[in-house]
Amino acid sequence: MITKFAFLIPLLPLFGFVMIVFFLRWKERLSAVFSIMTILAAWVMSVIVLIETLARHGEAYEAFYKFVDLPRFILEIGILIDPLTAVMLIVVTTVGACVEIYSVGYMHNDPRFSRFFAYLSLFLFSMLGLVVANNFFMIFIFWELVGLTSYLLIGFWFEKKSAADACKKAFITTRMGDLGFLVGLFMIAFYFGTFNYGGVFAKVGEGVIPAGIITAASIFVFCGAVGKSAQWPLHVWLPDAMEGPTPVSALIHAATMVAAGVYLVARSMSLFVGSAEASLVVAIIGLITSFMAASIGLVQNDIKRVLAYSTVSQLGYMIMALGLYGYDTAQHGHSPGFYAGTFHLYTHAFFKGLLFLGAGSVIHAVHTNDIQEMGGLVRKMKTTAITFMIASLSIAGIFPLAGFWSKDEIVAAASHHPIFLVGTLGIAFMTAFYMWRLCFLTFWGEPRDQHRYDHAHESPKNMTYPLVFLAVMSVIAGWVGLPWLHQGFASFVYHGEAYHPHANYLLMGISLIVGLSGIYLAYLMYYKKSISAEAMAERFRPIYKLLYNKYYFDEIYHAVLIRPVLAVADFMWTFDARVVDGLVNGTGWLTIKWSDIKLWFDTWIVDGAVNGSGWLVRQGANILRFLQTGSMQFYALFILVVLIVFGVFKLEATAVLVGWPFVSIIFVLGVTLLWLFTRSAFVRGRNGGQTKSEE
Amino acid sequence: MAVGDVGIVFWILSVAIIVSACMVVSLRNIFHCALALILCLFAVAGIFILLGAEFLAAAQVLIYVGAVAILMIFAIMLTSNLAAKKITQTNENALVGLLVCVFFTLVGWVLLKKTYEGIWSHLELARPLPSDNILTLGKYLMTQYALPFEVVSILLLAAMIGAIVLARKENA
Amino acid sequence: MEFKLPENDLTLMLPEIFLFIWALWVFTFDLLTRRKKESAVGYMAMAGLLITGGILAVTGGGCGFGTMFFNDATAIFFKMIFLGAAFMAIGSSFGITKQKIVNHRGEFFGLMLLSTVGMMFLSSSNELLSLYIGLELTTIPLFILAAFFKDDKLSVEAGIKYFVIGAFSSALLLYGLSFLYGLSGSTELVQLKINMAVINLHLEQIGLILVLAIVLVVAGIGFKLALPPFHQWAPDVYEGSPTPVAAFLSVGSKAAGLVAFAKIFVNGLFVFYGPEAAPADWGKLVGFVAVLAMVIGNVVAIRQSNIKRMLAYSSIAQAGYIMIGMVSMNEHGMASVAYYIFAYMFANMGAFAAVAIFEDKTGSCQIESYRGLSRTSPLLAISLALFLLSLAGIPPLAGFLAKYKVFAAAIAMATQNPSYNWLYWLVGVGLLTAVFSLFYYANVIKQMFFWSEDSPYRIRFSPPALAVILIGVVGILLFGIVPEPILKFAAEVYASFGIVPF
Amino acid sequence: MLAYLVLALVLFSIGLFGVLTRRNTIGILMSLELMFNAVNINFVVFNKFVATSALVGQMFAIFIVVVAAAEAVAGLAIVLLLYRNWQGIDTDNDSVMKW
Amino acid sequence: MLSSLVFVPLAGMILVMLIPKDKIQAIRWTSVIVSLVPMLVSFWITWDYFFNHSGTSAMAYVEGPYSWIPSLNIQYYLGVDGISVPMLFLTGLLSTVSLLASFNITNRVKEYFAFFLLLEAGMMGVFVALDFFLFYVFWEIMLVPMYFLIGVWGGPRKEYAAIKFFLYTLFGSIFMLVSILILYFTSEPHTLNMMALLDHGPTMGHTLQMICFIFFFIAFAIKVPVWPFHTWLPDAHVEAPTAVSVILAGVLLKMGTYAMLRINWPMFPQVLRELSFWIALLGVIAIIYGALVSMAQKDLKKLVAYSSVSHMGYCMMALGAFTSVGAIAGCMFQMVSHGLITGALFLLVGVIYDRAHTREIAAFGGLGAKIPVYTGIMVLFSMAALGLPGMSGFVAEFMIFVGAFSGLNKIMVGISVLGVVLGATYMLRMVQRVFLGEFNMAKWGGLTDINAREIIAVAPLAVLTIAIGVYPKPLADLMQATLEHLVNLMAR
Repeated sequence: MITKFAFLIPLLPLFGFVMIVFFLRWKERLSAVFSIMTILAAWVMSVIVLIETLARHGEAYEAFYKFVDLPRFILEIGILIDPLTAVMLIVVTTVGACVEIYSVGYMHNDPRFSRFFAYLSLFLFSMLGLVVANNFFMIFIFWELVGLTSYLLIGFWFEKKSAADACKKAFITTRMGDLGFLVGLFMIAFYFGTFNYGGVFAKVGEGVIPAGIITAASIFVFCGAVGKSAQWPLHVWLPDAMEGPTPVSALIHAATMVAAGVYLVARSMSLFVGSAEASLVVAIIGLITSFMAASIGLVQNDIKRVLAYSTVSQLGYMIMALGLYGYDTAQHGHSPGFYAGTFHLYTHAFFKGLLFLGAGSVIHAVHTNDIQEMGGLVRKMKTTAITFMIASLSIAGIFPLAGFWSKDEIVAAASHHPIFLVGTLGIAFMTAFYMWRLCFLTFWGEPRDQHRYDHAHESPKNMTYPLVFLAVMSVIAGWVGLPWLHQGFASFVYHGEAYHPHANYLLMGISLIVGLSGIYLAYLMYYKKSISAEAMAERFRPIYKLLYNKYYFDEIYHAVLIRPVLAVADFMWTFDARVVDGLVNGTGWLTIKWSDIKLWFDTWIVDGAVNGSGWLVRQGANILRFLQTGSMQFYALFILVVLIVFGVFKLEATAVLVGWPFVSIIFVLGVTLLWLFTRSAFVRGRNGGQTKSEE
Repeated sequence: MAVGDVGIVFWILSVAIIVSACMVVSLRNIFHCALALILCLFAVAGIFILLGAEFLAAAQVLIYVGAVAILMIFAIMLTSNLAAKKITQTNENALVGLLVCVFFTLVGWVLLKKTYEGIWSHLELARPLPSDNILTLGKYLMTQYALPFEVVSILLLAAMIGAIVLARKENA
Repeated sequence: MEFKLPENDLTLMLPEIFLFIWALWVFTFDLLTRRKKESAVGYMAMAGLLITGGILAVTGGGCGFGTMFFNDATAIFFKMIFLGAAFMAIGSSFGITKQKIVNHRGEFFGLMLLSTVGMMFLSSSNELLSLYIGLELTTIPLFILAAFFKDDKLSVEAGIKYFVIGAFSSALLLYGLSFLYGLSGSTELVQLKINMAVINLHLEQIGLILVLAIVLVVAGIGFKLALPPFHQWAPDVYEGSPTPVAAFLSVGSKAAGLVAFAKIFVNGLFVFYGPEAAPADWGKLVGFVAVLAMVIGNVVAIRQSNIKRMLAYSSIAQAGYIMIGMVSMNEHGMASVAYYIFAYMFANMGAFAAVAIFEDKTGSCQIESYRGLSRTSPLLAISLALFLLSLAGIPPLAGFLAKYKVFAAAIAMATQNPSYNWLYWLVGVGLLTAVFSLFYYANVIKQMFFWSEDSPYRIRFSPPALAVILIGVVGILLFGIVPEPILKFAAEVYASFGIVPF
Repeated sequence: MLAYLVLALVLFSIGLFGVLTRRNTIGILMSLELMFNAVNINFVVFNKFVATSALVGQMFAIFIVVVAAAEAVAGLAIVLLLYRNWQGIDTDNDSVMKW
Repeated sequence: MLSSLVFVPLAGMILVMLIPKDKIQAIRWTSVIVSLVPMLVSFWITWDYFFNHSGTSAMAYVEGPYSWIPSLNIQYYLGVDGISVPMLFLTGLLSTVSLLASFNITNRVKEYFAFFLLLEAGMMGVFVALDFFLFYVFWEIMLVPMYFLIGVWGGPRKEYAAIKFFLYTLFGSIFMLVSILILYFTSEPHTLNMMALLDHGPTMGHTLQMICFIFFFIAFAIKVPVWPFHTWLPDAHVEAPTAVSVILAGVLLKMGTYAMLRINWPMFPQVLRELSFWIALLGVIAIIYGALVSMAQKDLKKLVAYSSVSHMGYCMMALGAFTSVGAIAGCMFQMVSHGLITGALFLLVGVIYDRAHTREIAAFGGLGAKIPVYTGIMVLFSMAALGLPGMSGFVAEFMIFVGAFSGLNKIMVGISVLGVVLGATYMLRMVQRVFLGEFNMAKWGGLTDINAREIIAVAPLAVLTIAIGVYPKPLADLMQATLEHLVNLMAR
């Protein structure tokens, strides 16, 4: 049984990574080939694993070993192969393989060609590891590792300042989400006593965990998904992440990594099912994200950014679906949400990957991201244009493409909740609109930048083949989930009990109409130009500006979060240097000053007494140095005075001399004053003649 | 206070001691001071006799008056110009020093009085000392106190050698 | 009344007698050779000290001359220290006898030996009179030695200052001793202790004049130990007097004062230690003095630019640490004092020797002039650094163990008896100021080591100087790492305070 | 007895005052002698009134006299040096070494 | 066996001092070869301990107790258990690595290497000593060579940094000395044997226990350094030469936490229970504060230095959660991992400093294009420092968090998690500003990539960082019996 060796699936790309970094780095061609070989091998294994899983009727396979083994503290690492995993493996390896092949063409002539493939392999390793993980701890490890590779790949062209900024932003923003995830993990560790999925879910099922804890833990875990899947309010990194090479955007920021959040929610569905509140939060966040991103997508001009917002929007869709499932199930209802979410995750990977690769192909041809500078490219690059439009149809939810089936299920899932239903349909409309706006502006009409148009050309074969393959998948991938199939996707990937979808023709019809109307509006505005886009923009100027500026999220974060943190950091640093360290140095300084006092006084009394103003005030502080006058008789006097003070105070201890301390204090004070007066008088008297400073 | 039994001689000597001592510390002419010191030392010798320490009195006269004071006069003559004595012979500590000393005396007086009342008045035996105390002292010096006696002679030797070394003028 | 010579086993006194005779021989030798032999006199003196040490080792302990001379462990231990200090002081004075003291080498060394004899007598005495005379025999040659650079104003000033303050404090001491005699009717320390206890018991009170006596005696001996507030002469005198003399003052004279202090207080006034003897309890008083010493010594030393003054303040501070051991009246107390002074001898004599060697070559005592010395004279720099680190109490040097013992003594006392909680404060102040002390010690080390430029001076060692430095280094290392023999001896020193002869 | 002791105390204090205030170094020396004498009186008094059995106090006093003489000798020698170096023996002169 | 760890470097120091000072190569290689001995011994001990002794909490390779200074009950007593073995390993490794990295020292080479070997002896001693006095002696012995190493070979403010380090840590040690003495005199019979004192438990009153605990804590906290005792650290780290920074960060800081685990925690369990919250709070403050201050740094080395404050804060938080084996193990992991990672970071900063003669972050930019290998390694360790999974830092932090979450105030731990993000922020800001962005060809055109010797020095650290991150079980197994024993002691 190959499934036993499923742990090799992630390890194969890792092997590729290691080989490239240490041995093949200097041989570009070989690096690429090796990397592709490993991912293809992984793909083959994934297919076999899928078949075996099907053969087992979805029964899970689990294997683990101990990672840390301490008394009362155990961490494990292991693999869990169940239908969800098997499907995700297929998705990741397929898109991965396509992207790698595509990249050979896209990245050629790049000085860091080998490194690109190394990073891709590393990413695939992490992503596959994330997918096969059998517990929360391990998923977190790979969760972070995909973050790392995302960081490396976004910053692949780090000479560009925007790329350098974007990679940092991506990493830190997702880490903010991971923060919550971490806390969720601690709660799981503490309240559930294990990280293992099975163990945790069993505890939830037993009902021994207080509901509040489950809610809190699920929301915290969901924070991770929010970060990774670029959900509101942590969505800001994903559009910026488009600074990376386009294949990266396709693979990581469209098909796989960003879907990890959805995967996480799906994976821990049993947890969410335990808490209606948490699920509702999930659904609401998904809806907000989806709607917000879609609306931003309406007005963007950067081809990749439109796709990025589309991605955010679609992810929000999935999240919403999952959340609704959890909510319904927690209320003992039935919902196709889980099926819808995972199914959409699966189909989305293909068409969104395709969209990005197509966009990459376009960018490769015209060397710009701005759709306002494109136009009419269909004549120059047929394959790209056709595949791109297939994907656009798919994402717009046009029958019978993959997107139609999955989106339809999401609509079905939302159908019990009016607000969600309206939102969902609105989003579907916007999606169709902005995707087709993109298509029309890019491929149809007249070239708006003749120079770029002249230089445009179809991409090489190793780039177009993956496009074609993915286009095919975008069409047929959804057919495994046809509502009329008896043993379809839903009866393979499910949560709880198997779900049997039934065709709701009304909903299908509505969603199809919504999609078509979106396309038609785009057609009117950007192809026929019967409705002026500019006029619309002018008319809804505030809304347009708001959308164009992405609801000002970046600005708000900058003002509310980043700048204060940096200011606090600077303040802390000053505080550290001045106050904390100042205290330490101050002690030393005081000691030295104290030690200085005497010298100070001596120079002062010789010179200053002549000037003679305000000297009494300074005396008090200067006692120590002041005593080392060099006069032996003064020393003797000093001895005597101290002696008497000692004596009197000792005696007072037994009250032999009642009231004498008072007397002696007065006495000592008086003596000191007298001493000062007479001394200064003498000093003044003899200061004329001799100079005896040997300092 | 057990003053009555000390007699008139004590008072005379005391007054002599205190007055001459005050002169020692206050006179301007250092030579006069030395003379007052001699007077004072004589008076102390008288006190010793009153206390039955005849040998000590003799030693006092011989050593102090005969040697130390004379030595000091020599030193004065060697070091200071007797004509130049216009400036005050006390330094800036004078007033303070006076206060301190008076205070010291007062505190000491109180303590002595209390101690006398508490302890010494109970112990005060006032038995006559051995009448042949010169003989006794001599015997002591040859027996129990032979060691300090020897050591003190080493001390004198050391002081002598040192004084010679220091006082000698080097022929450069 | 019976007169008889006390049991006088003169063989016990042999080291002292020999050293005295040898001192005379040194005087004579210098005259016989017409003051021509440059270093032979010095070697002679050193040889004499070595032989004395040998004799001391052979003679062993016992009663020599009643309470006037009693060779117990304390005496032997401290005699070792006196001899060692004198040996190292003489060893480091070959430079000045070559350059400055041309005419009176014999007297210089001889007086040092005589002072040593005085210390030895002092440490053997258990009676106030001989104690006093020993103290004077120690001090009077030192007056002379301090002023030994006869045409150097600083030196003469040091001499007169030391003399006046010394005589003054010895008058104070005597006045105090006279009251001790008056309260007990005896000058023998043990008898004194017993009489006072009996009288106190009998009359149910202490003589209040005892307070004045204690304060006076603390002042008188505090002067020898350079304990604040009786310390002010020390920096001036150390700075002015010839460096080896300053060294001898800082170790020999201090050890002598320590013995005197221990004999009078730890032995004679033992019963007045605790709080129940108030107001005559001297423990807290001395503790307070120790605090003053540590604070003033360490703080003021920080800003000294003259290394001799710096070492003077440092030695004031060290006296403070020693006094912590002194006021800890348990089995660790006196033992720690003994070990401390032993370790201190090596380190401080070594440091002064290094200073003297440097001064001979350069004529400067300014700390700045040590800059870059490690480049040109590594041996001197390293050994001086070691001495200073030992004084600062860095393990594994002997100075650390010394501080450890002292603090251990105090803490042992404090943990055993809650009424001595104030010892914690002593320990606290001691440790804190020990940290401060590192500042000025490290300053010298910094000057020597941290500069990469070469010092303009290149120091050559004369053989005796080298020997002194090596003795110092070996001493602080050896007795820091293998201290057991000395610690055993120090324990006997403690024991000897319990079995005082009658 | 007390009268003697107080006499000694007064004498001591006068000597003290002298030491503290005399400008002339020899004057200081003389004041020191006064202090030693006060101590001597103390010892002799105690010997007579407290510890009569042996003449320890007197003995002590004799030794003090001797030691004081020795001290005076050493001190005067230093005074001579002082005079040679400073052309005067006033205490004002010798405070070069301050801090 | 254990003695050789201490005495071989000592002998090596003497050997180095005997070599004429102009034979620079001989001095360098002699010291490296000498340091190989303790390194290999420590490796062997780790190996052998793992297989033969890790099952029990008893001390292994015990030497002694031999009477050293019998009159003070001071013994020569060495031994190791599961918490000292990793430290020995780290010390042995880092010493050799640092010596290798010290070859660029050209000024006063002989003294440098001699002091370095003395330092190694002291460090080894601290981790093997089982007698309080011996422990204290080793603890102090290190200060002196460290003072010289910073003061002679340091940067522009070396004197200040050196004396500050010296005084500050000495200030801490005196508190320890007081506590040691109190422990000694209150134990019955009086003993300085740590094991015996541990077995007895505290025999003094509550107030005295509190005082002892706090005094020990101050001593160790300064070494760690726990906020607010940390201010010596940036100065010392920044001014010290590269190799010394490595040792400072890699080993010296660990002494504080090691000593807490060995002495402070198990000896005063009652007080610990009362104070654990505050200790953890200090840790949390250090995490956040150190990270924030790091963020504001303009000097690479200072950034790494302050990141140490933050990272050691994790240790303190873990130590606050003393009831959890996981947290304590996390603390140990963090000690090891921080030693490796920060050591490597300092080495790397040294590498760039040797070439560019500046450490100012703003002066660089886009170096990734010019010196890719260096950049790769630096990014690797930056990632390790910010706690990326797959590397040791993550395992440590994760264990600490999980352990602390179960043992401490949940909200506090929740806040401390912010450190993860802040850590990422300052490390990535640094990476971005130094390595990413546009490359200034005119200014840094002559920069050369990391050379083989430097790679060799860093490589073992990288390998171990990843090895522990990927498979931490051996390290955990090595310690588990000891840790359980310790936790039981602390739970008394």
